[in-house]
Amino acid sequence: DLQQPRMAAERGNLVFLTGSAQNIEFRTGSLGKIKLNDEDFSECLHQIQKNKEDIIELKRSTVGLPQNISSQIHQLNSKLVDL
Amino acid sequence: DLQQPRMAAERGNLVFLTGSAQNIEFRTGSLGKIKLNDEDFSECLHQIQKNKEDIIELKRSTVGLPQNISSQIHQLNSKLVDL
Amino acid sequence: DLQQPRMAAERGNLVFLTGSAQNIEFRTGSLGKIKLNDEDFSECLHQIQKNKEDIIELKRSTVGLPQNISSQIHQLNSKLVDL
Amino acid sequence: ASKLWVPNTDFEVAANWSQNRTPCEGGAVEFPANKMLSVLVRESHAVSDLLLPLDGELVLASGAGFGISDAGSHRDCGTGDPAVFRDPDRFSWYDPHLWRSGDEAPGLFSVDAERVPCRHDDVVFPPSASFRVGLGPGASPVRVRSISALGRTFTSDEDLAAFLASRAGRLRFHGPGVLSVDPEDCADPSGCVCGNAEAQPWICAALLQPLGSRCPQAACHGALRPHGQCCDLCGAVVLLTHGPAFDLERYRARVLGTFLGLPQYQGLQVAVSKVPRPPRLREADTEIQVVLAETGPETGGAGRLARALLADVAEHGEALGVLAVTMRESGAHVGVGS
Repeated sequence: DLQQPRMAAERGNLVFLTGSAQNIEFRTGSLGKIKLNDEDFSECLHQIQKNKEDIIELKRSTVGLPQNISSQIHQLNSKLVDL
Repeated sequence: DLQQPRMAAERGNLVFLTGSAQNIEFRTGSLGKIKLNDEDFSECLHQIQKNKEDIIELKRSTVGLPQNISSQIHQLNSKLVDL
Repeated sequence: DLQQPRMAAERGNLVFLTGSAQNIEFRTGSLGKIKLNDEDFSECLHQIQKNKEDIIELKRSTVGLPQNISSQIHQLNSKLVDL
Repeated sequence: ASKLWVPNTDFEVAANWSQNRTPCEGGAVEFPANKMLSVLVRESHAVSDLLLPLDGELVLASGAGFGISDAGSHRDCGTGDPAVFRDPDRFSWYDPHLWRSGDEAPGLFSVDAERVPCRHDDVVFPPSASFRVGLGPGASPVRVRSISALGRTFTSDEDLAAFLASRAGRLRFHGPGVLSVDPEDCADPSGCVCGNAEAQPWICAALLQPLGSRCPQAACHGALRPHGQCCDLCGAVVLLTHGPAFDLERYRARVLGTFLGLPQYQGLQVAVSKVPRPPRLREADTEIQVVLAETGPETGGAGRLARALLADVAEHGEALGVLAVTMRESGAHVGVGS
């Protein structure tokens, strides 16, 4: 049994509600934007995606880095000094 | 007029719609929040921005890292052993 | 009262507004989704969180990396050559 | 001719709400769960709670919207029973009350069956209002010349069917009835029959529903029942047998301009249209029906005008394209002189 979507006031807050398996959707036309306090949501999405890709790139470039490069360089230095 | 914005229900789903070039905008006062299933959207934005900055910082700190540090360290070790 | 949270049409745009300290909230049931132009908001959230965790992991794996590994390796090489 | 759909499902119209008044500021608002509809909102409203239908929409005109205020914050809202939107399925295509003719003139009226869109009418749902219309039981398709809705004009069955099947169409048209358009004009200068004879039982049922499904008693003895009319009326009916030269528009203008404006015919209403002729009669299968209805308490005016029209035909029949003419007249008013 479906519940009716509802707009309600809760202590002065504006609340939109749907039933247990129903969605809330925001849809603009192809040229319209969804803006949240002047932030364009599609740009947020774009930034999330870009962050994800940057992370993949960073992982790739640091993969194989021994965890303990510092200690290895330190050891090399010690050995050199010992010579 | 299909270009007018509308609040619609589709089989119990709540749908907010605008025409082809119109926006959906959320604007809060300085203390008001936009919450989507209990997530404060400004915190999402903040986390996206923080992730972006962390990535810039990570890139900066790993820039100039030769891809093959491990192999270089390995070479250094070999040379030391050869001495 | 202009301070009341409200939903309004402005020149074809659909605008959600709050006064200084009131919220606008969207809540679905546990099986419902919030979708912004077909993007599931919970997936956005999930990706933001995943990016955050990946960054923490990257930071951990690169922590202690001397800023100037390249120059240190270069110095080590020079010293070896000098021997 | 065009027919305009009159009722709407706008938010700000008191008749659309239970208790015949729009929701009070700051009160709760409820739309029936299982009624599809589109509602135009023109203004800004404060509500404490708004329950939407499961399938429907609120369309916001520029500047319209909803502000929220907690229940009880507006004193004038009383006990806080929600304002409930009335059943939007109550409007029937066949209800003559719900249509307005695009070419109304003072003194002219249409018989009941012709108040609903006819075969050659252009049907207009004003784009400035939201609406919902029930298409009836679907016994026979509704045929009109064109349909305009949401600012679009449909002149082909294909386009119309696509619109009716769309979400926008399903929010506004419902029921098993079938709509069909045929852009063919009425090419006969002597007029075309309306074509609503088959639908007349539904038209009369819708017309009389608010009256307990019974015709009110006519105010005269020997009341008449013109073709296409649901109930008896007082006045006179003139029937013309038309020849090829007859022009319906010209004749209607002649009745209006030459006769009805005269002081002795004040208070009379005239309907002029082509109607099917009862099958038992002679060669022509249509005739021109002129209904002269008495709206006031005085009697006799309709009979005098009918006789004047007969005299007019006797004098100018050939020029008018009228081959023969008959008349009927109702009797004295009930209660007069008794």
